[in-house]
Amino acid sequence: MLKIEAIFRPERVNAVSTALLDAGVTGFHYQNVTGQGQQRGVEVVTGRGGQATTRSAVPKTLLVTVIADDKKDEVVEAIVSATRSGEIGDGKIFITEVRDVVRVRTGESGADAI
Amino acid sequence: MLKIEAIFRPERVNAVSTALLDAGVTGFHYQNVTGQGQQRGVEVVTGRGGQATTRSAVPKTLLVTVIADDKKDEVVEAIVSATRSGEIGDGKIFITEVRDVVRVRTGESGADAI
Amino acid sequence: MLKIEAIFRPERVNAVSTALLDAGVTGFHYQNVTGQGQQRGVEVVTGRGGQATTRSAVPKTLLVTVIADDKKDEVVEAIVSATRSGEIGDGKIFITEVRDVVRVRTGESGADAI
Amino acid sequence: MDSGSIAWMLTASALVLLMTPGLAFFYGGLVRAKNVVNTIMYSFIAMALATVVWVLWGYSLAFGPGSAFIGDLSAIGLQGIGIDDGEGVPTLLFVAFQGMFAIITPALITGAFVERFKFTTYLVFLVLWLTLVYAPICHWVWHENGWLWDMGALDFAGGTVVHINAGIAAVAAAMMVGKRRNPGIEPHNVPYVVLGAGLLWFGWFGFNAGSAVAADTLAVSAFIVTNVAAATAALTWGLISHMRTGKMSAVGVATGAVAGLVAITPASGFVGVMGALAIGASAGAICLFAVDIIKGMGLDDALDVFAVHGLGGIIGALLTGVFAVEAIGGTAGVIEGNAGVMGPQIIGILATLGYSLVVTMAILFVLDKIPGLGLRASEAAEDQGMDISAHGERAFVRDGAD
Amino acid sequence: MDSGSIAWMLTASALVLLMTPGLAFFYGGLVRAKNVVNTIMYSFIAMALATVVWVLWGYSLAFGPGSAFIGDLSAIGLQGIGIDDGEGVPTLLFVAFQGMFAIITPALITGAFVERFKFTTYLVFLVLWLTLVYAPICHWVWHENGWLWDMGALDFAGGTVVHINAGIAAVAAAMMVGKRRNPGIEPHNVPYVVLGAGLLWFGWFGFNAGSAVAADTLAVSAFIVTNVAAATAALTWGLISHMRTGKMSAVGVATGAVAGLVAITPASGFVGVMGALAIGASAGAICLFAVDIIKGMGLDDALDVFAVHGLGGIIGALLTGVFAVEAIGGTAGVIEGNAGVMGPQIIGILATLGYSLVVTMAILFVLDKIPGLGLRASEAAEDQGMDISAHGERAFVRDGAD
Amino acid sequence: MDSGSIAWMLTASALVLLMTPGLAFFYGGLVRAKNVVNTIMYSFIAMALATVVWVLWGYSLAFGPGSAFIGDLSAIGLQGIGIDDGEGVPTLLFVAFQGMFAIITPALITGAFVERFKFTTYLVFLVLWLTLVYAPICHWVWHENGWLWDMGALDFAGGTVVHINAGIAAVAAAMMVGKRRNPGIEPHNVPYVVLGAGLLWFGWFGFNAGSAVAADTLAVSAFIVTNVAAATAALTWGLISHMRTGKMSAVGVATGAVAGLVAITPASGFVGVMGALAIGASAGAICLFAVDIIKGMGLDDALDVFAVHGLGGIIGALLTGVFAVEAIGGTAGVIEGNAGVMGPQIIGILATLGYSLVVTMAILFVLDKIPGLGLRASEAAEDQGMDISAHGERAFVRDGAD
Ligand SMILES: Nc1ncnc2c1ncn2[C@@H]1O[C@H](COP(=O)(O)OP(=O)(O)O)[C@@H](O)[C@H]1O
Ligand SMILES: Nc1ncnc2c1ncn2[C@@H]1O[C@H](COP(=O)(O)OP(=O)(O)O)[C@@H](O)[C@H]1O
Ligand SMILES: Nc1ncnc2c1ncn2[C@@H]1O[C@H](COP(=O)(O)OP(=O)(O)O)[C@@H](O)[C@H]1O
Repeated sequence: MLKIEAIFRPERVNAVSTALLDAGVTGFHYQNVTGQGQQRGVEVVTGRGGQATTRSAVPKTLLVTVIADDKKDEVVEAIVSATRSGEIGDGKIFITEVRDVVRVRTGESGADAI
Repeated sequence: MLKIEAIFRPERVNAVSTALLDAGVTGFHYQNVTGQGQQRGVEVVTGRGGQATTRSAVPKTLLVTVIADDKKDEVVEAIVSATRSGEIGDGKIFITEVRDVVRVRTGESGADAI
Repeated sequence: MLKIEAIFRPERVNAVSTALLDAGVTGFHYQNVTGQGQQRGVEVVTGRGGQATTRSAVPKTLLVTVIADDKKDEVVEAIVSATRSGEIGDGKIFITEVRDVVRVRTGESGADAI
Repeated sequence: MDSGSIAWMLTASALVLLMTPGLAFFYGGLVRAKNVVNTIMYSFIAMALATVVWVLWGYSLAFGPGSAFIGDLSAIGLQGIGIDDGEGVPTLLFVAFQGMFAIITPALITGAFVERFKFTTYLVFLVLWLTLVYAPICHWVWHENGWLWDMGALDFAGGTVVHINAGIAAVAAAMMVGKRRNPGIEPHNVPYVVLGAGLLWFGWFGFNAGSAVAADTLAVSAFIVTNVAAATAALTWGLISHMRTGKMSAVGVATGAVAGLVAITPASGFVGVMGALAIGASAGAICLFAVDIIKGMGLDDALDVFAVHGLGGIIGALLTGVFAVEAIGGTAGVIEGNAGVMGPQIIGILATLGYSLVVTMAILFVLDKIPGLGLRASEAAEDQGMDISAHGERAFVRDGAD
Repeated sequence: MDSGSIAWMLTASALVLLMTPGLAFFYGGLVRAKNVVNTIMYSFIAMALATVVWVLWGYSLAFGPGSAFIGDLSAIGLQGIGIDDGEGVPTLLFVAFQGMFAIITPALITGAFVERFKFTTYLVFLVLWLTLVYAPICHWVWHENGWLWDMGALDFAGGTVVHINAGIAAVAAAMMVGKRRNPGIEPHNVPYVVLGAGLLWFGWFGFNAGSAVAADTLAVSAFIVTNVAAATAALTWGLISHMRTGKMSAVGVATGAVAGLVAITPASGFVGVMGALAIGASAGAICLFAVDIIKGMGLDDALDVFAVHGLGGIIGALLTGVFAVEAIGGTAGVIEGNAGVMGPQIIGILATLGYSLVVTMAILFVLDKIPGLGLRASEAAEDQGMDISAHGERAFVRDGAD
Repeated sequence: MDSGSIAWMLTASALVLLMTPGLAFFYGGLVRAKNVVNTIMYSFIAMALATVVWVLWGYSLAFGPGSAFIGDLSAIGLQGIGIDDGEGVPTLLFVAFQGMFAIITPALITGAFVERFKFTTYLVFLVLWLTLVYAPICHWVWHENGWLWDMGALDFAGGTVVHINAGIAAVAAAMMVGKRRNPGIEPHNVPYVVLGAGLLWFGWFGFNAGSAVAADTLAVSAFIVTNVAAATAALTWGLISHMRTGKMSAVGVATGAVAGLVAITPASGFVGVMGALAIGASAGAICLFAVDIIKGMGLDDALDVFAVHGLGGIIGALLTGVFAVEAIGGTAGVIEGNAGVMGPQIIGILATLGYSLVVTMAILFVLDKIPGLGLRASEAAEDQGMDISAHGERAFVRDGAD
């Protein structure tokens, strides 16, 4: 079982949701984070409007879904296609192994619980 | 060392906190996320009150605690018993391995730092 | 590749950002969480000002960065030095293995994508 | 007709209307984030529903000549009130001004049962309560035929009619609806609480100084004592809060201001600045301690409506009798040697407490039995939050999708 | 000069000014979090820009004697208006009061194009629209030389001049600027919506009762019918919302209140309380259904400006003719047997709809072609949110760094 | 007594009271989320504390006959002021109106030292500052015995007494309390800033037009020039902001409006609409550049109190002399050929700057030395945020537990 963590532009969250559901993912969760990477950041106005400065940390959305190992490529592909714009700041996907999963409602665990 | 990530209904967070402390967990952190799973979602009113639609993504709480390997069953059990209602949407628990832990204050690492 | 998750006092986030960039990290993201550990918590006023109680869960910041294996010590050191006050509540660093990374913009994966 | 008085009473009516959105935010900030829309709507819908009730039959029941106990249906639908009727100010302006009081009084009660009361039942409750509780008490106190008016009970701007009445109805409601399953310990939005208190303070000038029903020296006196009592009570509450906890709670200071405003309400046309200082200090101190005592009694009057409005109103009604200055409102108080003023004050308080408690409980008892109504939202609705369950709305949407 | 009337008109002018921050929050709460600053600024900047336009040439074009179609430049920069000029109230006070209307009218339009309109273009649009659309229609309806005034069209406080005008301009704008790329489904902040509605309701007393331009019985009548129509429409909307969805949307109730306020605007000096009940109920029901119908037509009038203001204004203008009471405003309506009043009402509506639609589209057409302007923010700006892209600001900063 | 003037002055007093909650949100939105409750409370508690000081001894010191430099204790506790005293409007109404100025002036100062000043010390500071700085300067300028009044210095509504005074006291406070450890770069809540600015603008009509102390043509003139100056300054600031950064900062536009309101304050009873346009444009441009210059000087006047209020007040005081129109306020200015008016204006500015700077610094110096007081919150308190450390409250609670 794998945990896929994807960080991307907030306005893409609906597209990602749809793509994941299409790819047969059973569930996911997401939240707003502040991200910093190669993207130069966003220009914000300071000094009450008199000056502008670049804020390197920008709003991003972090989405997490746990999937079966064999779904990895499909899911990564789904996320990439829903988030790629080709501009710096598109985001990254991190993949880690999950040892176990438990579904609270039923007590099922392992692959059945995904 | 294991990382336990539990996603559950927001109103259960106090019950989970208490259960974890009772189970001897040393610390945890939690945050609000938006989650989507088998739960049909919540009905929201749109069109200024004229229509209702189902929003599939619902507010959930994600709680993370890092524990020693041998505490796994106890902790999972604590979370399950504090969050299970038997209805769809109760949530899931994901378990991953942690390679190392560092306590900032003391510089301790490994199991001592948990 | 390693995922470094650091939890620390919110007012340290700028110091941590700077330290990480100095340490050559390529990116990171952070968010507000509520944390509970050994720290006794903060005193909050209740009963409309008539009484005070201790709220054990306190605001913390959780920062995540994915790095190459060989950067581990440098990055941990950078975070520790930016967050240590010596008081209870300084926070913890959790280190987990990452199986793969994908950069959405280019499709690169593995170490190149970090 | 005096255009200056019309100008002031138009303004005062608008100010009192604004108190209800103020209350919505004052209460709304105190609950948890998942119940803020519901809490706000308890107040906001009163602006709609109480206004309709008021012009259809409420005004007539309250201010129609009727008997010593209730008005009549002579002015139903405001029939027979011409645009030029009235002395000093047009009757229609008095109708409008008083209508704003009929809005905020039931809205005050809602603080007792937030986070769990069924919204549709609330709508029915509001109509019945205005008709069966508010209108009669209003008639007793403010109509020249009313038995309390006749007895000489002093209530310049609504200490009994509005605050004691709402405060004891809140007790009835808290008892009938029961405790919250899982009450929070911190308000979800302190700035909203202060915003609400600010709007209430601002609007209260209309409430009290408007109760002179003229732009005259009595209105001015009511204005300044209102400000002084609010200030003194806020300060008293803040200082005691600081002494007890080492911190000066903003919610405490805001609540203190409201307690002071409540207490000066019946007194505002009768007492001077020194009386206002005393009334403010008393309300600030007593209501603060009452909050804890009542919580200790196990009654889940969630937002302390009785401690602040009920008790604040009682303090004000009693101290009106103590500090009344003949040169101001035409009636001397105990300090000026007229102990006789206390009797009607006490009778007024007791009558309001008794009548409102009993009739409010009876209304709720009946509503609880009616199929399809019932007092309490389902457990699932309460857990999920009343915003989603009763209104289909989340107060704050800030996830990725915005 | 009458000091009471001055007092009321000063107050009324301040109240109408406050409506624009109210609108800013009403609209601001409805959009997504990444566009709230921009939405608020569309309104707030109108307080600055429209005021300057108004005193420089807007007032003169609207209220200078001129012809039947437009004023003239005789009072440019308010020249020639002395501090003591005027009867009843000073002319300068009428200028100030009317200036507040010139602020809110273009601000109303912005609800149609939020989340995507280019901010700099909006500034130019506002100046042109006030000059070419607002000032002439204002002159037609409210100047004694205006052709609609002359014909006897009744518009007490701006049903045509403000609401129909803004509503149809919103249609023009929504058509010209096109749909949002990715509209949200939930408002980002419901408390802001209710706060805004509360401030609007409060300020609207100045709008309608101030349109009597005196502290007299007509102002009082306008005050009370305003309150009744707002209440009735809010209630109607809320109840229908509850019947349709099983939940009473707070946004719905707030919108209903606004629809009621819109509809009573032209009628407020002509109808009585019963008329107000009917107008409120009609507006609450019809505008609610219109929201869905218009959405179904594929027009992205984002915040339903036409359904609420355009249609609400039309309902109000028509029902003014139906329910006008001679004893109140001097003109009998259809119910009192004077069917002749409907002709001018209908002509006034059609003329406003036609003129405003065509000229607004023409202005936007030209602005779209001007290099450096253009109507639409870039796709990147729209995706990122207008707050960062147009103002360099995030509404809410609450990450670790605060 | 004139009921119209009473009506207006009651309203104006309420409006000025509302400015302080407005300021609380204007300032509160600008700080970081962990300090918003504290920032709001600096203002809100002034409504309580300053009111008590004012009625106990502040009014007497400011407006008792006394000498050329300070009033006396003849009206301590408002003794001797009867309900019917006064001409035009009751004396008690003047007391109430002026009391609102005594609330907002110290609240303005707090913008300098937010996010680090010790709250309990602030309470003591407020009492001393009102007594030792505000009351004397108020007496100099607005009492007929005051030496600046006597010299003919013009300050219609408080350019020197309120704004220059608070602005320079802010400099003293920023110097004495030192820089923040870790200032943020973005306001935490832009809508709060705009809400605050909206309420300030609205309330300022009471501040300036109320300073006519009557519902007369002078009040009307003050009303309209207030609106024009606010609008012009907001627009000027916004346009320069846009030229410099390519984006029109909402915080900038809101600040510009406040700068314009400040600058027109002393002038509002003396200048016409053209003067107001010039004053607004000057304040909008100069204050904007001053913000950067003062930041560059290393003074951590956190919310730019001197740049906006100090400098805005100076600009206003000087341009009052330039643009005064005899037909409006009875005094001709430089443009009408009366250069002599400038002397007293300059002396008034300098005297206020000097006296307030020195005495404010002296008060803070002493408070810093008193055991248990001290100016600065602990480093831990500052890091954690003043909301938790001084008030035991978090502004926004939205984690799982709500
Ligand atoms: N090594 C990393 N660890 C954690 N998050 C990262 C890392 N690198 C990038 N990110 C996240 O991904 C976002 C996009 O990265 P960025 O470098 O700006 O663009 P791109 O992925 O297109 O090269 C960043 O804002 C940051 O939140
Ligand atoms: N595969 C998954 N990966 C990540 N989160 C998941 C996954 N499946 C479910 N979740 C989370 O768990 C929550 C509950 O899941 P759901 O399927 O609705 O109910 P249940 O767990 O009772 O079957 C979801 O809202 C979602 O946030
Ligand atoms: N085992 C754990 N799992 C997850 N988070 C933890 C754990 N222990 C501590 N934390 C987080 O670290 C924060 C600091 O921990 P605490 O025990 O208070 O202080 P210290 O790290 O100085 O001993 C806590 O608020 C909590 O958020």
